[in-house]
Amino acid sequence: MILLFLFFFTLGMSVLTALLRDEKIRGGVVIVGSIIMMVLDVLFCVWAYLNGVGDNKVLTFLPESGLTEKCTYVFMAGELFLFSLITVLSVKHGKYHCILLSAIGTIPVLWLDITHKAVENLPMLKVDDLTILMFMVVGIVGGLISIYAVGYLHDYHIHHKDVENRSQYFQALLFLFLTAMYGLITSDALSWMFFFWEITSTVSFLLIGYTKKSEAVTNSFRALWMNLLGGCGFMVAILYCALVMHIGSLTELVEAGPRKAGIVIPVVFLSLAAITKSAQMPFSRWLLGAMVAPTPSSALLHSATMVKAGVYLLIRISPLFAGNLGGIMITTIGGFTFFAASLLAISQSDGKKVLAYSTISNLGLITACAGVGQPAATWAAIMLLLFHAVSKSLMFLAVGAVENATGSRDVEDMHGMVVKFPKMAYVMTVGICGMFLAPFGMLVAKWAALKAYIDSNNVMLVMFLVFGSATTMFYWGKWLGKLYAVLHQSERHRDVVHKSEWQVMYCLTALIVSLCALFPMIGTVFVQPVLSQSFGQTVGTIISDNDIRVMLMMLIMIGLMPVLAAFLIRNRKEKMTMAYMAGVNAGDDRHFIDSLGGIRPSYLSNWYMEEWFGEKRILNPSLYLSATAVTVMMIVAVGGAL
Amino acid sequence: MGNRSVVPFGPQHPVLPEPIHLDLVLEDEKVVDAIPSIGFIHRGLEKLVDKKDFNEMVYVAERICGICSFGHGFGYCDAVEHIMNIEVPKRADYLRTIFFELSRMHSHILWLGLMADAFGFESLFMDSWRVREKILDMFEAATGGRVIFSIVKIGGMRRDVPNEMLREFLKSLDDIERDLEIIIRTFLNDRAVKGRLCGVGVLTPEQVEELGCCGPYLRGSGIRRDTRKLGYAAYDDIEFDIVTSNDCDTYGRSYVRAMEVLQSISIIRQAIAKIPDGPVDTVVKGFPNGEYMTRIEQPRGEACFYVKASGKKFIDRLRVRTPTFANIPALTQTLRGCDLADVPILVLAIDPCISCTER
Amino acid sequence: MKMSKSPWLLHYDASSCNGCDIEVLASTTPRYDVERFGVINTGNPKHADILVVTGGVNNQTKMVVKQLYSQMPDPKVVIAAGICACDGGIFKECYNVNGGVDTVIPVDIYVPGCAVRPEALIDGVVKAVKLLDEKREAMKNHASCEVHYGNTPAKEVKK
Amino acid sequence: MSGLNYTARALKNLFSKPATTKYPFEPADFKERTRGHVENDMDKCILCGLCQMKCPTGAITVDKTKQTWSIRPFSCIQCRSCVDGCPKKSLSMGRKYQEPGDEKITKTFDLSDSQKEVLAAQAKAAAERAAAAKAAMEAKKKAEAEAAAKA
Amino acid sequence: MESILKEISEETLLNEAQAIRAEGYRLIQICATTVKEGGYEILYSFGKGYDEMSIRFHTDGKKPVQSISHIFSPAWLYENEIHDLFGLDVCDMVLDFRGGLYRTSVKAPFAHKEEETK
Amino acid sequence: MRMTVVLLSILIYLAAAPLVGLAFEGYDRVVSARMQNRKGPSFFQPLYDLLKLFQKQSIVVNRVQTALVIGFVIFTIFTGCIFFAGGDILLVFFAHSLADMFLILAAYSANSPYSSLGAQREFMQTMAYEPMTLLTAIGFYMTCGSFNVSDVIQQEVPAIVRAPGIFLGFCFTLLIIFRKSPFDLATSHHAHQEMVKGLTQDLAGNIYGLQELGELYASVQMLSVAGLFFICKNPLSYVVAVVAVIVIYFFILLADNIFPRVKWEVMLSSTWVVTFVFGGGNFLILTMLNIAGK
Ligand code: SF4
Ligand code: SF4
Ligand code: SF4
Ligand code: SF4
Ligand code: SF4
Ligand code: SF4
Ligand code: SF4
Ligand code: SF4
Repeated sequence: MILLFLFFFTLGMSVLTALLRDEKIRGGVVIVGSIIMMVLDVLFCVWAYLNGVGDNKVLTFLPESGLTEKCTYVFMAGELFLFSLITVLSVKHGKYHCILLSAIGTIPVLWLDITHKAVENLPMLKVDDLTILMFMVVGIVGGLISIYAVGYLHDYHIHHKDVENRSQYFQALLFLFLTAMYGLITSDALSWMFFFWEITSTVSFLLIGYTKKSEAVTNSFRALWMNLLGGCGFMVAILYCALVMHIGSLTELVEAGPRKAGIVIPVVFLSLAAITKSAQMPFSRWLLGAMVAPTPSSALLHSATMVKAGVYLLIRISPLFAGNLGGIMITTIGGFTFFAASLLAISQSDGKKVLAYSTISNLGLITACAGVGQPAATWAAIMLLLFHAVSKSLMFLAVGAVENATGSRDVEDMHGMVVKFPKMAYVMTVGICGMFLAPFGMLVAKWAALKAYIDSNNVMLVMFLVFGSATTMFYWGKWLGKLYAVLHQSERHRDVVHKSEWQVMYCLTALIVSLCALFPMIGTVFVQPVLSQSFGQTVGTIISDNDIRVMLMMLIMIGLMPVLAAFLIRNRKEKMTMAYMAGVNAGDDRHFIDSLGGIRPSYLSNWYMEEWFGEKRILNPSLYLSATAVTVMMIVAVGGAL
Repeated sequence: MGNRSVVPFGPQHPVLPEPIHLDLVLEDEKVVDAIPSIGFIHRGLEKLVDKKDFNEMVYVAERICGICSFGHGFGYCDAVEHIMNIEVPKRADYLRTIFFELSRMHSHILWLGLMADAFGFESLFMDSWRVREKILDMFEAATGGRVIFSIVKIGGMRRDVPNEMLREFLKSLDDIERDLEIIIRTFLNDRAVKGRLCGVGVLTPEQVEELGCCGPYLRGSGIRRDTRKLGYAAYDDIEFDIVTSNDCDTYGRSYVRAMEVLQSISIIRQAIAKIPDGPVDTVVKGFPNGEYMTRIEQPRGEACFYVKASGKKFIDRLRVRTPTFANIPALTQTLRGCDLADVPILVLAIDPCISCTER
Repeated sequence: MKMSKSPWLLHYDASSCNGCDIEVLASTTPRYDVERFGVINTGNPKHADILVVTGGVNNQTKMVVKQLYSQMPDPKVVIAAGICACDGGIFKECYNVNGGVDTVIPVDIYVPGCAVRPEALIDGVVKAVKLLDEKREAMKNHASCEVHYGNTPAKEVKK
Repeated sequence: MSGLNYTARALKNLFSKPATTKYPFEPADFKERTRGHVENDMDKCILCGLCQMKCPTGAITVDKTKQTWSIRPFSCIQCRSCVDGCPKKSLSMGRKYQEPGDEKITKTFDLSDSQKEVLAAQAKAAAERAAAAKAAMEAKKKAEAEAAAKA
Repeated sequence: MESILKEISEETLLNEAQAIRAEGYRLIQICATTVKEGGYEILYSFGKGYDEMSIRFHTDGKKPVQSISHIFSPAWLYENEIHDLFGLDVCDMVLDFRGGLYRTSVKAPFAHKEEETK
Repeated sequence: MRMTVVLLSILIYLAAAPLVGLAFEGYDRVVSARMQNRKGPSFFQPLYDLLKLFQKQSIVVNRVQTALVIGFVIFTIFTGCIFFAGGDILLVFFAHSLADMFLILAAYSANSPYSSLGAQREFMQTMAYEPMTLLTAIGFYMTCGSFNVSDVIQQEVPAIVRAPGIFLGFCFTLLIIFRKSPFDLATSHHAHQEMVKGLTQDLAGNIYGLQELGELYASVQMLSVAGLFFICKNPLSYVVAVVAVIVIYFFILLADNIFPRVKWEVMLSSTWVVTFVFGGGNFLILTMLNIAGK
């Protein structure tokens, strides 16, 4: 019941915000609504947990067939609406291939429904531990970002006068998206899932095109066609399941087991859908293009939740990857994307692009984990998903706030942030450390992934992981370094970040830290049961207690560091001198006397190594490589199965 | 302006025994622009002609630089001797040639060491300098000074070097030749070393001429020109070939310098074999009146000494154009587009002698 | 443990003719090997204990010398190596030469020679090292770290 | 072209005696001609001041009234100009360099007693000569005056 | 080796330099000299192989000297030096240090001093 | 019982590591000097140097720097404690990079050209060697089925027998970790390079001393990992390990003296190739053996 209420409340919020014109009132409504939504979300999770989800049980909802039928009609109507919306917009911008793709994706599914060829009497919805976790992520991160968006959009339109102010539309889309996301993670029936899947694609498309600039439009259509292509893959999988295997839901599919004949086909096509949605190579370019959208949508859709739908699907079906070509394809693509995208991230200086590449890279890691098809790896995948959602959304929000405050989101311009904008620097530090440094979450999950890879004897993945994590460290580290340059006598940035935005960022920061402390609990309570169930075997602890203790110690030490340092430094007699500049400082740390005898500012930039890791050099080859790999493996897999 | 860094390189910098400053504009570690700044050693010694008489100026000229100090003393004396039409005794000419070549050896070996240091080969640096000490011993035995000799004077040499001592020199040279073998082999054949030298700082023969380069910089780019062939001192009587290399890069320059050390040994052997007996000094009367420009080949290349005098105790103008000065435009050229890690190598490739550049 | 066991050295050429520089460098090479006394040629003022200046200071290096001196942590000793560094040497009458290093920063040890001999430099370092210990003692007793020695005006010694 | 050219040398060095001198634990060896510092044999010096004139750095001061010869070793560049120029060969080049110190000293030497006598004698002789010359001159003048008067 | 010295006038400098360049000479050096009687001489030496050719002109130092750095690229170094030491203005240098090449304590130390013009 | 052993080894590590580190450095200084045909300093020179640094005035560029250096030291020591408590090797390497991060940030915070360049080069070096260190941990896991040092030392045959490639690869990266030529790109003891002192450029006086102390702990740790390759149940193997470490260190010194410094491109690519070929190859073989064994 709470579920339905939550569902319709969010949908209602969407409609409500769409209707509210006054910015102030709407802001208030959004904030209150988001809070309510988060509360509902948590309530639901607690309720579901208390109702036995914890003990390996699963709540399934098998509505009476009448309701299902009605829903099906609603969905069909919805699908038609999406189709026509895409058609109209595509015609308007002359992108006809999107219509075709959309048609290919929509019509067969409609046909299935109309002709009643679809498998019926299914549990349409299902709630298990994984769903609860996803609910937490979607609800809490989503709610926080919606709150953040209020203040953000206000400033955004102050700085971007050339963009038409459609923030109500934006807010409405965010809630619509959240609704769809809730639907997606609770659906068990493939066709329902597909419907929500397509909604998220469309919303993402609309949000990317928010500014209506030509670049935005181009990028939005790129996102659209790629996602629609994935949708087509999804459609093929549904068709095949329904017509050949008489399977209509994920649960059934998973229960069929990896050895069932022909199962490779839906698996491969679902994987195709997943890798487009999760922007894996060769489909990663849409996610980069998506960075033109206002930051909240980048944070919500393009890092924390929507792109996670792809890997979520993979995690769901991960038992099916054990020992077949689908698994090999997914691990190869994922591992490769992890490595290649993190190399590419090195050459970026635009903060959001770094984040985008890092997102792609991490999604690659999750994909690879899911593709291994072993419980331990999937454990890692889920953990990665969780930590990544929180840390990355924090980073996006922080970069967005910086952009609004300083007018630039370039990493280079964050030089000396620790002096100029200390609060932000600390928030970002937590976000960045959360992404790559022990003892924070991502690293723990990576560690588990590594162990899982080794245990599954996957040499290639291990190599991808060790090289990829080294490069990951490089680009995060140099960003972190930028923040910590101490610029004496520099002006502080005026803190124009809204209070609500700060609160959101603080919440996320707290969340990251507490997740680090709580992850063993999450692991045992939520993740292990669901794995045990889907893999049909008990899954033990992944990271030993000893290590966890050590990590906790590190965490506490890091927490105490500032205090300790302050204490140790307080009584030191120190002499301040200028930084070394080969003997020609011009009176401070930032200028030197140049060759002409004048004063010249010394400027220090990070390494980007365009020549080595630049998009020019790496991007296209890796896209071709991965495209070939995907095509070849799909052909081989499908051909082999047929 | 993209992701650029602006970094001051020098004047105080461990790769620079002498202060020079470069404004380096870096992109990652690529140097996209470099502007050199000299003047950290500018003393203004050319102006000392107003205060020291033309004989005393020899001491000043020697201290234009402590590395090829002999050449500077000689160059100045040669110019004045030409103005005054002084015929220098033959033995003095031969002695001058010997000192010249010893200076070249010590300078080149010193350079090999510094270069090794610049690319981080510490033991090669140490070895080179160990060998160089033997040459300094010869200097000390003959002149009493390790780096500043005070042995040349207008009209000849201040002290003769006895023939026994010259024979001792020959023995030391054999030693040195033996020790140098491994150093030169490492320099010219070691893969890793070649990796640091080959293809770094390429200048075509046209470019070096255009930029007015001189010395090993010129010959390392395949141009056969060596001012010694003008035949001053006793070079007329001595056979030697001009060492050149067609590599046109830092490797080529290293090759030229390494081979010139060996060549110097042969020149000294010839000179010692041919040296006549006799006085080393002539009496100088009167004051110089006139002008002359001497060009000599210092270790680093062609140096010009322009002297103008008007028959007084104090000469009017002494102007020294040193090889490093001539090579600085080329340095600026090679620095653009190089790696930061190559900056020391490129700076050393011209064998910068800032003290004579700025005087 | 005494400071004197580990004197790290910074060499700066404040407009010498090179003669002294190469001798300073030569003293770190095998024949003289000042590392026997723990000397390391650091190249970084912030790590140095002894500043060896060669050459009389000219107008352009004046500021550099001062700056390097100020960037060295106490206790520190300044050695003026070579006649130029002691009093300007043959160039003291040049328009651009200030005179000795002591015209710019306090000098503790003067090492004469044109060029300075490595042996003389070793003697200078040995003297400097004793001073380091003394200065360290003085530092302990003074709240302030700024203890300067040297820069005493030339005294007449009658023989 | 090969790698590891230097390996053999490095290993050989490791096991052979280092090239390092023992200085300061053993005295330095100077060559016979080494220019260390300027010495003055005050038994020979005549305080003529030629060395002061010839010294390019002005390191030497000759004080005729106090009868002292002094040198500032921290200004002397060991050019040997004074030694070569000394008419009495009283100057010579010592092989040991001037000791480093914490102050720039001036070494002052008094003329030796014997030499003082010589100088005094010379001065006396000179004075006598001058007196004689003066007398002669006056005599001459007188003679001329007389001659003029005569004329 | 032969060496030629040619006296030219200030105005023809650029033309002469062009011609010399066309003959394939390189720049050896540029040297300014203070002339006792007033004004300055500027001597340009060029070389081709071992041969040497010099041109020289006299200037009163009032109007700027033309830079030949467009014709002989390394000339900027010499010309900046002349500017800093002799206080002569040189116009159109490819790289102009504006007096920063030698930061001397005495400005233009080689220039004629007002009080000592005899 | 186990607890006391753990505590004891941590205590021994805390007390002895600097001394062992100094001994190795002394060995380094003496042997290097002799390879360069000089007499060189005394064996105790590094000790003198360290003590001297602590007696010097502390001068800083800013306060943040001090705090970060302290962080570096604390975490480096902590890393060693994990190792000597018999903890997870992988965690040791993770903690090591955390500690390193503090040092790099300290260099960044100075905001001076050379320390920033040094910091970036240090990142580059970390990027170069990290794959190999991770593979090293994996190598131990593959040979003895556990990441824990306490388990590794209990096995029958030392890890070197089955993981020689990984061992060689690890030794290769030791050149980087010890900042030895040809890979002394970020900083080195003798500052004759374009970076001046790079990473440690703006650390001075006793702060620099602290950093050196941290480095001592770190180097002991890394050498211990190298030694771990030789350790098995047999107590004699500890002696073998000590000898092996001394020999390895000798080869590091030899390399230091017969190579010029390379550029970062060469460092990165050569290290990765070595990692890929030696580490990856060995790992592949181990995996195959594992599969075959099952
Ligand atoms: S000047 Fe002082 S207050 Fe300002 S940033 Fe630097 S240390 Fe901090
Ligand atoms: S070439 Fe340079 S170093 Fe040699 S003597 Fe001339 S000025 Fe001195
Ligand atoms: S080029 Fe100049 S500074 Fe260099 S060694 Fe020769 S004279 Fe000395
Ligand atoms: S002051 Fe004069 S003598 Fe001394 S170093 Fe400078 S130029 Fe040489
Ligand atoms: S003291 Fe002599 S050798 Fe040393 S710098 Fe001065 S002139 Fe050169
Ligand atoms: S030392 Fe010689 S030159 Fe000097 S005053 Fe005495 S006698 Fe004359
Ligand atoms: S004779 Fe010679 S030494 Fe004697 S006073 Fe005359 S010039 Fe001097
Ligand atoms: S040796 Fe030279 S500098 Fe020294 S006192 Fe004699 S003339 Fe003067």
